[in-house]
Amino acid sequence: MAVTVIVLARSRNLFAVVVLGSLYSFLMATVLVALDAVDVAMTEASVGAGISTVLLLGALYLCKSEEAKPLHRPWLPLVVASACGLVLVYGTIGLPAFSDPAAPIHAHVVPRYLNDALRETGVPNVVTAVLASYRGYDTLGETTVVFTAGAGVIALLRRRRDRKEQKK
Amino acid sequence: MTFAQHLPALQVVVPLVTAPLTVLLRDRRAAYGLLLLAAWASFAIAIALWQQASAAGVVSYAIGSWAPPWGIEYRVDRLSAMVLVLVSGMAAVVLPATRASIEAELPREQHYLFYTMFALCLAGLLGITITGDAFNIFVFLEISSLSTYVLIAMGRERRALVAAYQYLIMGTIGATFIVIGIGLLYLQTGTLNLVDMGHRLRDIGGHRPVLAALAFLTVGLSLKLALFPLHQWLPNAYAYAPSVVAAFLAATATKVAVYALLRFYFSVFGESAVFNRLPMQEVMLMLALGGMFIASAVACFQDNLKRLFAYSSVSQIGYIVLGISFDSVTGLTASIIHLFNHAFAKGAIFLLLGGVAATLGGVTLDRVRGMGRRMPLTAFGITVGGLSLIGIPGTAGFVTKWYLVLAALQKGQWWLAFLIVLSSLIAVVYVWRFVEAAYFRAPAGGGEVREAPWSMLVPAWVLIGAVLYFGLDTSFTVGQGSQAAAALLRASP
Amino acid sequence: MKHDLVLRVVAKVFLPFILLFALYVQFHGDFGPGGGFQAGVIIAAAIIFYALIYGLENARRVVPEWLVERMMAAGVLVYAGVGVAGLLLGGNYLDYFVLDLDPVHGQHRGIFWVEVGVAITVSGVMLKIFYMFADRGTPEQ
Amino acid sequence: MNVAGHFSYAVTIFLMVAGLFIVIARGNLIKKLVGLGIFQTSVYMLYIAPGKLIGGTAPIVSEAFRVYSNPLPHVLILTAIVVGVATLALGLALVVRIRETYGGIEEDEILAADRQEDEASPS
Repeated sequence: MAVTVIVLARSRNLFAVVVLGSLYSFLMATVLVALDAVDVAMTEASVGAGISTVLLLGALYLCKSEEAKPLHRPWLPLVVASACGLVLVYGTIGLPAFSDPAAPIHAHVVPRYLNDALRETGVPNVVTAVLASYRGYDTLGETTVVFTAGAGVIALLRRRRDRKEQKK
Repeated sequence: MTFAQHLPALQVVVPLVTAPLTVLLRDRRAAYGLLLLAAWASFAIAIALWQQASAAGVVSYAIGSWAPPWGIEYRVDRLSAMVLVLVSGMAAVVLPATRASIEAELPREQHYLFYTMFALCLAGLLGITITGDAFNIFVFLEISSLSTYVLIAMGRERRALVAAYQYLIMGTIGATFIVIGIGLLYLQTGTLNLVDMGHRLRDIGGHRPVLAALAFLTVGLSLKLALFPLHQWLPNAYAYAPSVVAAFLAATATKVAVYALLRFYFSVFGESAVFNRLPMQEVMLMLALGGMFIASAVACFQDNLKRLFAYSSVSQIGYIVLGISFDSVTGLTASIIHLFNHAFAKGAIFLLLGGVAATLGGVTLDRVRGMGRRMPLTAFGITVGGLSLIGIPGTAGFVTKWYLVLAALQKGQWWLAFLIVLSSLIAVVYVWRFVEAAYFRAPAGGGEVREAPWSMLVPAWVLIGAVLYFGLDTSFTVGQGSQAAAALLRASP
Repeated sequence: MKHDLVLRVVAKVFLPFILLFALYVQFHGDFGPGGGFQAGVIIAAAIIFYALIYGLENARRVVPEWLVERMMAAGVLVYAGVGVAGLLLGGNYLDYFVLDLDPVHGQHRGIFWVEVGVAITVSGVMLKIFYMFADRGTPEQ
Repeated sequence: MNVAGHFSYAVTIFLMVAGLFIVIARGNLIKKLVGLGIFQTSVYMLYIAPGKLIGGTAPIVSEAFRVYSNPLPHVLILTAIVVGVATLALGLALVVRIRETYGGIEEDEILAADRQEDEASPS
């Protein structure tokens, strides 16, 4: 995955970038399955590798597919990005280690979901139960985000055709 | 269950449902009417909630009847009630002006989508304010941001697109920082409910991940509230967005980000973690001063009035952050009052500038020459708004400055009080540039009187009226503001 | 690609299965991985697939633009409507317990309709976005 | 403090730095969006990796299993993915429009075009 990202950062052919991005998403999905997040993996595979790639290819088709200039002054961005990384390193050192069952996230809110979701909602897939019921409002928000994007794309892209015709 | 109990949910759901309805109707008049109705309804709900919150202290509402921290909680306290009133009130006032302005600026078939986006933006901003759940903040932040990008991109010039794109990049980075911050907090506490998080953090203390989370949240939110030096997106976004959008955003979007910052600082991390363990006070002070001076100075060199006042917004945000950095009731009061005062003044100014753009065809200093004679009401309105930005006694801006100076003096920082006054003098310079052009230059074209459209003039003057009223009668803003500030500091561990 | 016989036949055969799979993902989401969002994406992908092989115009005939736009809005309304139904039946917003006499059944019903709403909006939006981008690509006639 | 226990964080941080670097350093508007996507993906790991319990299974309750991985981060990340793709779609739509009006999708070209415009009509 790391290799993909590095090649991706250096590549100037946008078509390659998109394909690599898609590859990256698949790898990510695999990792997610390994981490037991099957729902997320499924979404990542269909969204990251599917829809995003289609959209990017569509956009590439409309634009040109070569990035014009090489990196310009890459040091400042590198410093900024690394600084953020360092803060995160600093922060994560104090976090519980991988797969520590005593970590707060396993101890506080979640046991109720795991123990009672089936009884309370009748749905054995806890992810679905939490998604649609316990935190159903988040999902309403999420649906609204998707709707916003859809309406926004309509607002941006529709009916400019007649204007273009006027120009020509 | 009575109707009044469900107000917190309705507050957000009403504008949120309006959005898909406008798309279903696909008719600009119906969409406009519906949105106007929704905005006024949510304004009424906000006022009712504010009364409930002042009576009860905190109104809590469990969505889906799942008790927090398992479900998502809506939580209205004094401060959030005030911000709700501000946001929905601004929407209710600005909306009547949109019709004329939008019809002048946008192609016809985009109108109903404009109203859709406006409704979503309103719902998003209200959602951020009212929610008591960390991840829910992020979701509604994205609703409001995505709709904002579209609203900005709807501007007439092609640069609006670039401005929107830049804002999209910056905004998404900011939002991702916020998610990282929330994630770190979640890993530490195992909960997403803000109050619960606050309680559990108190037991943990100033652990390293907590400090990292604080850093990420601060940077992310600072991007959103355009704190100097993370403000680069703001001037272009405001300058090229349709005028009413600029008015609404200037009055609300950054204010909601400030609210979220306050919420995280005082309700989650707690005052002691923020101000004692890290040199936050000094950092915020420096950034605030930087914003106040540098952005004001840049504003003095702008020829486009929209950009001029956009830079002035950055400097005004400096004042708000300065108030927070004092970490005292007086300082916080100043910040909270300034949320209102600045919203009124800037909202009015941008609305009037929209009127100017519609009648004179542009808002550069060249165009507005002699405006004082041709559009007396408009020009006078902008001038009063400008005076409030400076902080002349009699305007609302003065109240803020007064409390800021007071807070500085309480801490014995004479030099700071002096700097606050000095920065106001820079504001005099940029406001004077407008006044000079409008009143002391001969009009470019004919001298006939041609006011901005009434539909824009009236809402703007309502806001100007608020500026003047709250400049003279401070009992409401200061009273409520200091109570909210005291409640914040009390609640914080 | 439009005239490749093999592709057209294969697509014809596969399409019903893709749609069936989408429905499976949608309604089996309670028991296995999946749910409204994933199903919506799969439905949209199936139609995009159809559009790529049979041409945009044909796809438009099967799933017209106005329907797609209505779907976007309808999904959100279904979701929000479930919430309002909870309100009307005396619960809090998005309270599924009150949707049926038996609270667990109520939960089930609520989750079901909510997922339907998500699927409708997501497939609508994805398709709409695809149409929009595709529109830009075709030169004006 | 064991290094292996924090490997997942290291991955997160690396992805984040790389993504952010692409966003800031590259001038191409589409490339920036891809970078933004990677930056957002880094967050997925941050949330989900700590939720895994070795020996646990996916959080689908059944008689056969006892230990489950934490479902809450999964829910949050599902939402985050959706938000990410929504942002991407909107960003691409903007890029397409920019390309149509400016004729290019390189940041410098666009800024240069704006500057020329300013100089051509001093207003």
